[in-house]
Amino acid sequence: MAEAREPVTTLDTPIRLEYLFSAGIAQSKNLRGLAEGRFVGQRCPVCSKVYVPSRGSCPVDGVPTDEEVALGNTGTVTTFCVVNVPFAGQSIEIPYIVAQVLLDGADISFMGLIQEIPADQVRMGLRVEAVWVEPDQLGPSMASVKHFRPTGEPDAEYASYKDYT
Amino acid sequence: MSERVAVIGTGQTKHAAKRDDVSIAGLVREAALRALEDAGLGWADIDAVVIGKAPDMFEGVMMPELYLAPALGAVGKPIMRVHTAGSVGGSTALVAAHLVTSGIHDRVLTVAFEKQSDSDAMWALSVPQPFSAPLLAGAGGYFAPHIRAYMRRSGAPGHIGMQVAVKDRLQALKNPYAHLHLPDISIEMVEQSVMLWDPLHYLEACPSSDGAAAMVLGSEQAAAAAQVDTGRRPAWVHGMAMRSEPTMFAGRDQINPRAGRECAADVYRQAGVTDPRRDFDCAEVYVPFSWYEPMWLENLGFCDEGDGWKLTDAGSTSMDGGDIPWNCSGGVLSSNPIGASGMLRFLEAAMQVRGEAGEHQVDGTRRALAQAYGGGSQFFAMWVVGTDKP
Amino acid sequence: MPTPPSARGGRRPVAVVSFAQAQNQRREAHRNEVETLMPVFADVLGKVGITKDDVDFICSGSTDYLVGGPFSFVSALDAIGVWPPRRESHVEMDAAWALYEAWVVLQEDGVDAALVYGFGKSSLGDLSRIVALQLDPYVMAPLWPDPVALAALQARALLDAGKASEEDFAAVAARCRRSALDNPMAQVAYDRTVDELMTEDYVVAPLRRHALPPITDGAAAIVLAAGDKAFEWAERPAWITGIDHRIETHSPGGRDLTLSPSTAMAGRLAGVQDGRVDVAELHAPFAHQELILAQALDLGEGVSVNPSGGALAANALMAGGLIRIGEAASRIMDGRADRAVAHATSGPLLQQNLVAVLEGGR
Amino acid sequence: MFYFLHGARKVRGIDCEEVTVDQTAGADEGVLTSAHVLEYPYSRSVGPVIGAFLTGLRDGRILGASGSNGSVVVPPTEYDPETAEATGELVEVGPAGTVTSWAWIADPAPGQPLDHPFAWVLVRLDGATTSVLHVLDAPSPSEVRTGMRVRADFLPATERVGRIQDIRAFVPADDGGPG
Repeated sequence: MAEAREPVTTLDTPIRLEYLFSAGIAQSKNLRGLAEGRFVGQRCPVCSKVYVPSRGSCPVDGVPTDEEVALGNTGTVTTFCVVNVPFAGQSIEIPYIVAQVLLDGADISFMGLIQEIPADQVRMGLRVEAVWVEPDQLGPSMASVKHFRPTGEPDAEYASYKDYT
Repeated sequence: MSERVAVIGTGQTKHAAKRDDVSIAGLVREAALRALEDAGLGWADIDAVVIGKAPDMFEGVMMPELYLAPALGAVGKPIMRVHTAGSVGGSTALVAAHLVTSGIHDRVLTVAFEKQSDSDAMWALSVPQPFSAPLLAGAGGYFAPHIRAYMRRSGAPGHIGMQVAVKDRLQALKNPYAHLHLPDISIEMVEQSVMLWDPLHYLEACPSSDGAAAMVLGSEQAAAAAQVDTGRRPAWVHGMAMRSEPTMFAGRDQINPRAGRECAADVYRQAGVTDPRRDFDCAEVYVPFSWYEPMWLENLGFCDEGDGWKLTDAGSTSMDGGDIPWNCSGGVLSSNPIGASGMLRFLEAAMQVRGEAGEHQVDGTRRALAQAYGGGSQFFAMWVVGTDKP
Repeated sequence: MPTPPSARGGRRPVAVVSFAQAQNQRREAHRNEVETLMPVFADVLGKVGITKDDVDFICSGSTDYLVGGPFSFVSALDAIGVWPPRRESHVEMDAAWALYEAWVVLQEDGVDAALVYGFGKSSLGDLSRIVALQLDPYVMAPLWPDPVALAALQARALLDAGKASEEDFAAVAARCRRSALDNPMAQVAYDRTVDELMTEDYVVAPLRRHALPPITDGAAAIVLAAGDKAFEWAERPAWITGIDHRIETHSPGGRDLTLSPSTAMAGRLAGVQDGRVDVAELHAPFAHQELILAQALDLGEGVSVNPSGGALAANALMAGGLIRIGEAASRIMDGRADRAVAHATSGPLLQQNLVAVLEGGR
Repeated sequence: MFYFLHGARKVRGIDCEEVTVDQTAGADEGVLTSAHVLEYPYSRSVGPVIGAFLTGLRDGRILGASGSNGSVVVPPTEYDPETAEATGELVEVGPAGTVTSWAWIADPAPGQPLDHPFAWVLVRLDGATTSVLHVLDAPSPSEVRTGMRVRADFLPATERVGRIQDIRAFVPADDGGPG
């Protein structure tokens, strides 16, 4: 008490809240597919587009996407960026490539890690396939997809994916 | 049939990485008191308050309008809290404006803020959710691929983004409220900054700021009274519009989103704008990453699709000799209190029209455009303000 | 063509023409928010035979803290299909305030119909901790007071002031839960006497278990229409003849907790006193709060208060206020009432309140 | 991180009925659930007025702010809570005061100031015109009543850091004071 202290200028108020998150019906189907090492999409009954992952509705038509569509393991890089910055939660050595991957048969691309190719050789149109984690590591999460790697096929034509960048 | 509405007072904080001298209430009051003073009004003169900000997790206060109501003089009045992602500062101003154009209120205080240094913006924007993809790329990693796609589509050369980064930072030197003041900024400096998310350099991205913005919006009668009291002219709202589209769907154009084009068409129709490059004297547009300037030049119809980068390249968007200066305040690239960033665009456009922008004033501005966007380039809010009573 | 009843405030007559809600339940175990909302939208639009393309404006209310992640309202949009691009907005408030925003926008030309919705899955997190984050972050939230404890402070103040008894709280709970027996969407309904309820234990004295609301997963939507469109879509639109909302200071220690001056003021400005009230749907999550609200609105004898069971029968956060408006409007639309009052609240201990008057006209 | 839940969780009793929520429901149809924690160590700058209040608490005294019409607001804010005008000088209040309302907590929750049964109280400190929310450390609800006199019991000086919890609790005070 005796010594003069600096006035209080900050207040620490830690906040911790616990939740039980529920994935819902449609997303659970997709996640269970990932746990089995395969991609499961869903088709909109109105526009026939195939969503992967689907949250259960077609974002354009606002109707349930009930029809399940089994998708293959290959796709096309529609666009990408090179990550050079370390940030919290990151577990991959920089630089590395994060790409939008359009699976064959799907109508929407999602974000994926590209490996097994030098970063400066990744390009739009690159054909890639999913590499899954070991079977005992598979779980209901995109973490089941270790990364994507080139298939060695010729690049896709720009026109075939330009609407999906 | 709608009533006229005008901006009769503006106020903003000094924006900084960490405003560690104020509480949340202190931050919003700093902007609100400046807006009231500018309008020549006191708290008791205000009929209603509309407040906006991005996710509550930035400050860890749920629905903070409840705690802030007495700080903003809202006791005994209506107060509303808007949240439309990054566009929120703009849409908050529009909700406030509708309270006047609908004839319900005469003087509405609207405030937007973010005190993101209470936590961490990168964390709050991407709180990891169960079952979602592991965090691969960070915030810019979402936008960088779209920028690459724009470059491919338009054939823009790589230096365009750096040019925007330099131009907006030079303009920020004329704005005392701007967070970043980088007097030595140059293309070389941008080029030598870390390549965060190729093709984006560190200095091509916005900072993370604490800050607030406030405006007093008034009816025709309130505007006339304020002009008599303060000697400052109002900025009349000539048009306002909002549009939303889904985050993602098959075939969605994220580079030139239809919601943005249609929002612009709507606001231009209301304001009688047919050729934005000619009809506007300046514009304040939400450009958080440098390349969004050429992309939005196209989306907002300042040029044909694919030509946005040519305007940037020719210096047309610079205060220094350009015919259509963009972001004379320094823009989001120089100050980014996320919830307030959109309102700062709306407010800066009004300041230009009122001739109150100080060193970054574009002389003779008669009409200006403000745009804010958010989410995955899916939420848009815009207004056109002008010196003439519509 | 019939004419709508005269209204206060607005310049254009606006009416509720359709209302729908999800089954209120303690835990929606299957559907996520999008999957919960889709059938509600189908229902609310289907009742008046329209599609999403027939509305000019969409506005919603929700809070990120129920889900525990930012931007929860963004994914909810996927339940509608906002394409082509739509005029759309969101308040981080109970959806009753989204309805207010829509009502304001409908005062202007070019906008004739709006879809308003709210949703909240309270079962995901620990509501007693989440709601503490609504309090002043420097001197109140760090103590983690839970909402039941705060409500008990208010109930105690009522008892101390001699304005109510514990039996009065039980009587409210007994009536609401009994009314809820007729509400198929209610979560908690029973027929128990005041004496039976008075034997329950205190959760936080002086509040016994019956005085508390349930924890609810729910969602609701309303279609508003202006002028002729309302007559086109509904046989008997529920016209909003007055609507207003007001807030009080934040700190419970700075208010007289036995009164709700903001409700009284909003009610006066909405014109509650301008005619006989048949039905009042009051957003009172705790039993004693209904007494405070009824007094603030000066509701006399003969008013049917909370015939749906109110928030004691189902308490979907962020949708509960909108549901009060929907329940009141339903009773106008089906002819059971001619004039109804709807109320919504937000914040700790009735800090913020909205009042709407709905009328059927002739 | 991912798991399927087995067994129902007993939910803390703030429902209107004793309910046990079955969190396995949904799993039968393959709906996945996962624990999710939202956690951050917020560090808030407090500004001059709350800063002075917290500094006062660290020094073992309670400050209020002079507002309009002779009001003294505790805890103090930069603004008068009714008019929003800036508050004036800070004045010392308490440490004793009068309970204006209370609620007995038999089963305290984690994070609350006391881990044994206590009462939430609103206390009008001597010299203040508003009440502060805090806890009262009393042996049983039968010894708590509205209007009773209480005083702030501070943590030892070495444990005070400048936060509302520097007041450990209020305790009964038979001081016959202004109450």
